[in-house]
Amino acid sequence: MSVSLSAKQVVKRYGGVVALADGNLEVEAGEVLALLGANGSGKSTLSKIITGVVAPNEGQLHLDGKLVSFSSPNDARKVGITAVYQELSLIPDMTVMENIWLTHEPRTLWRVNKAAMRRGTRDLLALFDGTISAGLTPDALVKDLPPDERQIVEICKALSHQPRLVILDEATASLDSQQVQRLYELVQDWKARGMAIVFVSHRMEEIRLFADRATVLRNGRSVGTRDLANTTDSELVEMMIEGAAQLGERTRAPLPDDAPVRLKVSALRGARLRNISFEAHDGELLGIGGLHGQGQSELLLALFGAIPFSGSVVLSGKSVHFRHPRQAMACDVAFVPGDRATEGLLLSRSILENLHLPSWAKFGTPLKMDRARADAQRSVEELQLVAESLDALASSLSGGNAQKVVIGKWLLRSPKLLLLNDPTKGVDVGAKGEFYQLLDKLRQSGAAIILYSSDDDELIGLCDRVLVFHDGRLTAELAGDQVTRANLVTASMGAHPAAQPQ
Amino acid sequence: MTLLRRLAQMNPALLALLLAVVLFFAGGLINPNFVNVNQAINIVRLAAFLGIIAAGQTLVIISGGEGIDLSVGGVVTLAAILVFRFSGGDTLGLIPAGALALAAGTLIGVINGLGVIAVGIPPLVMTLGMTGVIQGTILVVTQGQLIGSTPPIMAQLISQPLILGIPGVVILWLALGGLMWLLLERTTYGKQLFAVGVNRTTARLSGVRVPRVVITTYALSGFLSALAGVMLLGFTQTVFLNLGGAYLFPSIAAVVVGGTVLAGGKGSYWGTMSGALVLTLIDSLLRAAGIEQAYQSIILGGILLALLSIYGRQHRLRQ
Amino acid sequence: QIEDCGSWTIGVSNSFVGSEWRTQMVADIEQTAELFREAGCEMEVVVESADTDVPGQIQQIQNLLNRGVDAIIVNPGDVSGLNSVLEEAVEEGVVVIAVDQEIGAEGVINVVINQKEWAKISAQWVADKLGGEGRLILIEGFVGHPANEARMEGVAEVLAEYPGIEVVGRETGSWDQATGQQVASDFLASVPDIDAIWTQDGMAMGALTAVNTAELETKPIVSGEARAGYLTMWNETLAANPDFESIGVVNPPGVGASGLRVAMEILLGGTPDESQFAGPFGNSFYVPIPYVIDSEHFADFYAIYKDAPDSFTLDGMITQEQAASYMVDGEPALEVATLLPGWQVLDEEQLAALAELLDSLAAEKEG
Amino acid sequence: MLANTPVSTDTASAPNSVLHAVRRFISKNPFVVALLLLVVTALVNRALQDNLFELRSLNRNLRTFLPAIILAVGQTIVVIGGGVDLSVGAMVSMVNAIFTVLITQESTGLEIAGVLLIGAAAGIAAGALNGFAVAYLRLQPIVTTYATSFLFSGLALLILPRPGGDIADSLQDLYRSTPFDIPFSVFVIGGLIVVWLILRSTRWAQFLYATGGKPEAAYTTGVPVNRIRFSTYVLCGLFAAIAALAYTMLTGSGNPRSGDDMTLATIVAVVLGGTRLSGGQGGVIGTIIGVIILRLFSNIVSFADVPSWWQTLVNAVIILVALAAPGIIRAVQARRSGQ
Ligand SMILES: Nc1ncnc2c1ncn2[C@@H]1O[C@H](COP(=O)(O)OP(=O)(O)OP(=O)(O)O)[C@@H](O)[C@H]1O
Ligand SMILES: Nc1ncnc2c1ncn2[C@@H]1O[C@H](COP(=O)(O)OP(=O)(O)OP(=O)(O)O)[C@@H](O)[C@H]1O
Ligand SMILES: [Mg+2]
Ligand SMILES: [Mg+2]
Repeated sequence: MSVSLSAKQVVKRYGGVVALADGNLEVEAGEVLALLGANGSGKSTLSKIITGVVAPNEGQLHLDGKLVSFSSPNDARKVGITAVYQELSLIPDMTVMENIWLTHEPRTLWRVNKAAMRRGTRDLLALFDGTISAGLTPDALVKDLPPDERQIVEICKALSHQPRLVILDEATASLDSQQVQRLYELVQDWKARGMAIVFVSHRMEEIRLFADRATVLRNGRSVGTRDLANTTDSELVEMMIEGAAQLGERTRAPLPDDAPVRLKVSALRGARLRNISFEAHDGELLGIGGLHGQGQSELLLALFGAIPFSGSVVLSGKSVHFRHPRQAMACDVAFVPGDRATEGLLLSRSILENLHLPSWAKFGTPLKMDRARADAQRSVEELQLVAESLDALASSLSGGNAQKVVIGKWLLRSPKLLLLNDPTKGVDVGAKGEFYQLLDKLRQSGAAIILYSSDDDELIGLCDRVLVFHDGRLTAELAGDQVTRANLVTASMGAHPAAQPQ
Repeated sequence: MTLLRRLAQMNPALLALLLAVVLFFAGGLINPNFVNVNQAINIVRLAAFLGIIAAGQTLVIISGGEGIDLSVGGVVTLAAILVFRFSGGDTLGLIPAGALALAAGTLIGVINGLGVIAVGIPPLVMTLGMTGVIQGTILVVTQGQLIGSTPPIMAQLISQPLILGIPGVVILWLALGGLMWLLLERTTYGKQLFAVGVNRTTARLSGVRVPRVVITTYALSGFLSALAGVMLLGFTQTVFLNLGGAYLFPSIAAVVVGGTVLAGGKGSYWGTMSGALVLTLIDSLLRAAGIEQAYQSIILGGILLALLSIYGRQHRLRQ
Repeated sequence: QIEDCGSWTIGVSNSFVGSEWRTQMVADIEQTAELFREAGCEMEVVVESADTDVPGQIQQIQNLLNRGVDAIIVNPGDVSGLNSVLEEAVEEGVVVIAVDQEIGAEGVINVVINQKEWAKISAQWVADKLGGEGRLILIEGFVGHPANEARMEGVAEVLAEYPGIEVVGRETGSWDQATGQQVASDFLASVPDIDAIWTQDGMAMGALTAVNTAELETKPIVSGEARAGYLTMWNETLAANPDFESIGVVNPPGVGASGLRVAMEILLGGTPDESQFAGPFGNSFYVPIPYVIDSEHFADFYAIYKDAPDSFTLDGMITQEQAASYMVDGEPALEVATLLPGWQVLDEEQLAALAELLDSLAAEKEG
Repeated sequence: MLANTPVSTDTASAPNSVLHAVRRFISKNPFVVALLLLVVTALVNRALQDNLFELRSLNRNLRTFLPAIILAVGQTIVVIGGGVDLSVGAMVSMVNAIFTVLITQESTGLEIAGVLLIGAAAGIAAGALNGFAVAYLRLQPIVTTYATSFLFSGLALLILPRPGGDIADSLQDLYRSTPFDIPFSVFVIGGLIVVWLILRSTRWAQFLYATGGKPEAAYTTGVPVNRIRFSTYVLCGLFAAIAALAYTMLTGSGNPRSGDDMTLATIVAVVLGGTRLSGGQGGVIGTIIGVIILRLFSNIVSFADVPSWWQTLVNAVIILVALAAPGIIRAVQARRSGQ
């Protein structure tokens, strides 16, 4: 099994938007090529063109030296090219095994051979043994799975085609560190067997761990390919984002000891949550860590009034029990959800409407649209949002810019308590930097921020304190110097780290 | 082909309006007498009833979640019957009777909304079932004999020329158009309605009380259908058990021809108004052409298909 | 005459409820059954009445059979689709009377008015009013519906005699008033110089509303209908235009009750007189068209019906004697009172006046 | 209320495993709820009507249900695939018109077979037009099929301008027959179920559920989404033709409006049978049960001696309650598990 693929001068336009202006990439059997680029630089578009999902306007694909053109995903798959898509390609109402074997079901005569399918699925899932829950069985419905396990199903689905070339488009975005580690081991194995892998990610350590070379896209153009071994992070970032060097360092003001308590949670219980108690202070950035799906999202949803819970919540000195996000909003609480496409955005509405969705009421009746536009414009500038205009649809934004809209709509309300559910998932380095600065600004204005992140570095670099979750419980509260990678990993496994909080 | 492409990218409401004007003058080719002021006024008047009935339908369809209101026909009939029965045939009686009709329509809408959002019945079957309930209730209450009379003022206000030879209903329709625009584009409710139509999870997590918006929408649909029923009474002067039935599916078609997407979250009432005009014109044109019933039906189907192909298309899977 | 009437279960099958005409038909049957009870019969009437399609009506009839009815009065929703189930009923010894719609099922007897003759009366009136010259619009019911086809055949027969009458527009008004009104106002706006509109049933009221609201120099003649609402509108139109003329030919919902009387004659031992059979299938008793309201008698009828609900159809049904006259021996088996048309909406005084008016009309006809 | 968020609550916790298994079973066999409802309905009906389960009543009932059952089966397939077909009734009218015009009392077996092929071809062609418009022209199903229903009604009226006709008695007799003391319609319904079970086990069914469940993902996976959508409408057209055949055999005649009133009832039956209108889930067996339930409701109304003025209302209310039942049960369950 040997393969080589090259894409040359690929162009894709959506109406007036140029998603890809000059996409180039070469990948060989037995190597992992990282595809890097800021949000909206065209990584996913190029991936989809290579797998036949999107039709390019111009450009060529060469497979093993021969010019090829795919008119459907099937064409690409027939010659051994497949992908793990960023937006996943799973059918929620079908079972895990049905999803994995869709279009190449094992059959006897006309019948789909369920037994063979189940066996094949078990074999694939076994690759991730130890990192997945007992709920992930061949007969589970995909809609019942948490995001990380869906991601794993998507990976198994790609594998089931026994591809020669696989593109992993942010396949690690929803995975926890253990799962990423397992994927790494698998990729090593694939490499050894002569597979070619294209790896898309925004996490630099992962990129260095997985990949050998990196091709960088900027504004839809390939700006170069580098050997990772002799290229520094800042060089790569500079390639991705012009003027990245000036992004500057974050400055973290220390939390004053007498910061008033903004939020006090005691004995909170609910879906997946068991007896959670903690405090958050004004101006504090409180991190939440742990493996995926240990109750972190549920905690944030409960605090925002989106799911039912029991227990006591005291906000700004008042005891509250939110039963609808609206009530939380009235108390200046804001929530940035984890999945922007399905929870954060109105994809087919304009940026303007997305930004003001929580706040229309303050523009009176009839709505004062001039004021709304001016406010939104200011917010767009503040966020450095790259968009055609305020009237552009949210669906036309790249992942990072879309995330800015999701955050922007809450910043417009100047929240006193900001809940963030993995907000930088799939956000590029540049945008992350800007985002961190925003958080700092908010803290300085006295807001309390609770941040759940699947990226340990983010927790370490940003947070004053970190609460670690395991199986719906708080297993550790790490403060200041205790916030280390070792402690985070230990606590996330359910064990108490050596250093106990006071 | 490029012309079609160009057309497809136009604002659907404008496109439908343009089409209506073209159709009207095309009518002159089929029948030279077709193009005159009288006929123009007549068509706008007929379109007004369809357009008013389609107003609630527009809101419900925008609200998404497979939203559709098949009970509009029943509500129209019920409202007309209530006014006919309780107005006592005079102007003063119109006010309480009209209020009763509007209240009944709103109540039915609220029940529809509750069924859809609280009980989770698909809107198509919920509102279809409700139609049966309304019809059954009318039968039980009236026992088939529709007693009452129409206040004369309604004929004057609605079907007869009000100013400059323009019938009152047309003026009312235009006013409704303005109000609907305000409602959809310049109120918090309107913005939330679109949000609910696009993505209910996002809407909820942005503080929108989704059930409330949905129920309000069905209630408004009931209210507007009842209003249409009152207007229709001014047109027909009397009531009968099947009064509103004929308007049901045309009201949906008018919404769609006007560019509102059945999947929800996108649309306008201007579009629906143009759609109502287009459908009424096609109807009148076929009539003017004097074609046999069977062929009329075939041609109508063909024209509708052609209209939908120009701009009723959904995005393709391969991009 | 018989001593003991006995005990009977009568089934009624109606497949369409969205029409006042049908509801009145059912009410007439139930009221007539009451008269039979007063005459000493034990009688149960089982009504199956719902909006349904042909299989649904077949189910209605099967349910009636499953309940062991003695006779079925059916208003068929289809001209032949019910034949086999009704033939099955006949084989089981059930007396089956089809009303309103003639069908050809073996052993079934139709009790109907002659739709063609019914239409000819108003068509003839229009032709006379036009003096044989003019531009005519036809607004018909459902194309393809047997009653509509029969009526339009009658119209065509009349018009064949008047080459000077030009049909300048023909369109379905779907047998409903609002559509009739739309169609008429469309014609009035787009077809110049219309002299007359011939239409039928509920659509007439729509057509007249359209004519009254249209801005026209000379208003066309409109063939009317025999519903109370139309009489009211006729009266209003007269107030504005004393020369207004119209006609209403009664298509009686009481035909169902007439069917019940015929069914009872048969159940009580009568044998249908086949020599009186008429119609396309040779199994119809044509009951008389009760009366015609023309300009001459308008005031009399209006005086009686002016307070009736608009939706009330002027009615009529046969007496037990008339029902018996369709039998071989011709004598009623039972003395059963006559139900006056209008019993639902008229008070006693009005009913008496109506009886008198109908008598004088009948006398006029004879004389 | 947060039904759409991927936050899964308690999917596999131990104490709920029995409940969970039940839920899983119901979600895989959505007709179980309908089946329960059928049992209740049939028992109520039996209490009111002694002879309900006698062969003769059974035969009479089922054969009148059969056209609606077959038609609703076709509708189900379209709905699972993510569409809806409002032209099914008009297709029945059209094919019924064809059968009535071409089959007479004198028709030989061979002629009849030929006509059946013509009818099937007409149904398939009509379905193909729908499928083409929805799948390839990408038009919205509800309005598209509403538009084509005018086409098919017009054709029906053209083929058979007035109702009537009298088809071969042999067909009518076959339809009424009870071979081995089992009503003919039971064989047909059994056949439908067998055909469905066979279809269900094919790759096509996987594609069907994927297409209805999430078309973008299905497309990305390589499912020929357009072809599948097209095929659902073609199959629906074929089933409409078969329904028209059953209708013709039942009534022995034709009517250019015969199917007009059948359309909306098929959708109610599909929902009652546990198939979700938004697609990607459900099945044919539930729909068959759904039609029978609907028809038994009207039987109950009739045998319960509901006064004629009340029949429409009572029937409509029963249907609404039946439609609401699963939702109410779900709400009650949710409340209970919430405590
Ligand atoms: N279907 C579409 N219609 C219009 N524009 C699109 C569409 N898909 C992508 N784009 C645009 O193309 C550009 C490239 O998007 P793409 O998703 O390839 O970026 P990306 O590099 O994968 O970004 P991210 O890191 O955020 O995933 C973006 O500007 C995006 O707005
Ligand atoms: N993903 C997309 N984003 C933006 N515009 C699109 C997209 N897909 C299609 N269009 C535009 O929509 C219009 C019609 O689309 P399309 O090319 O799919 O038609 P088609 O199916 O080829 O038409 P036909 O079959 O009639 O030739 C064109 O103007 C096309 O550019
Ligand atoms: Mg991407
Ligand atoms: Mg094409």
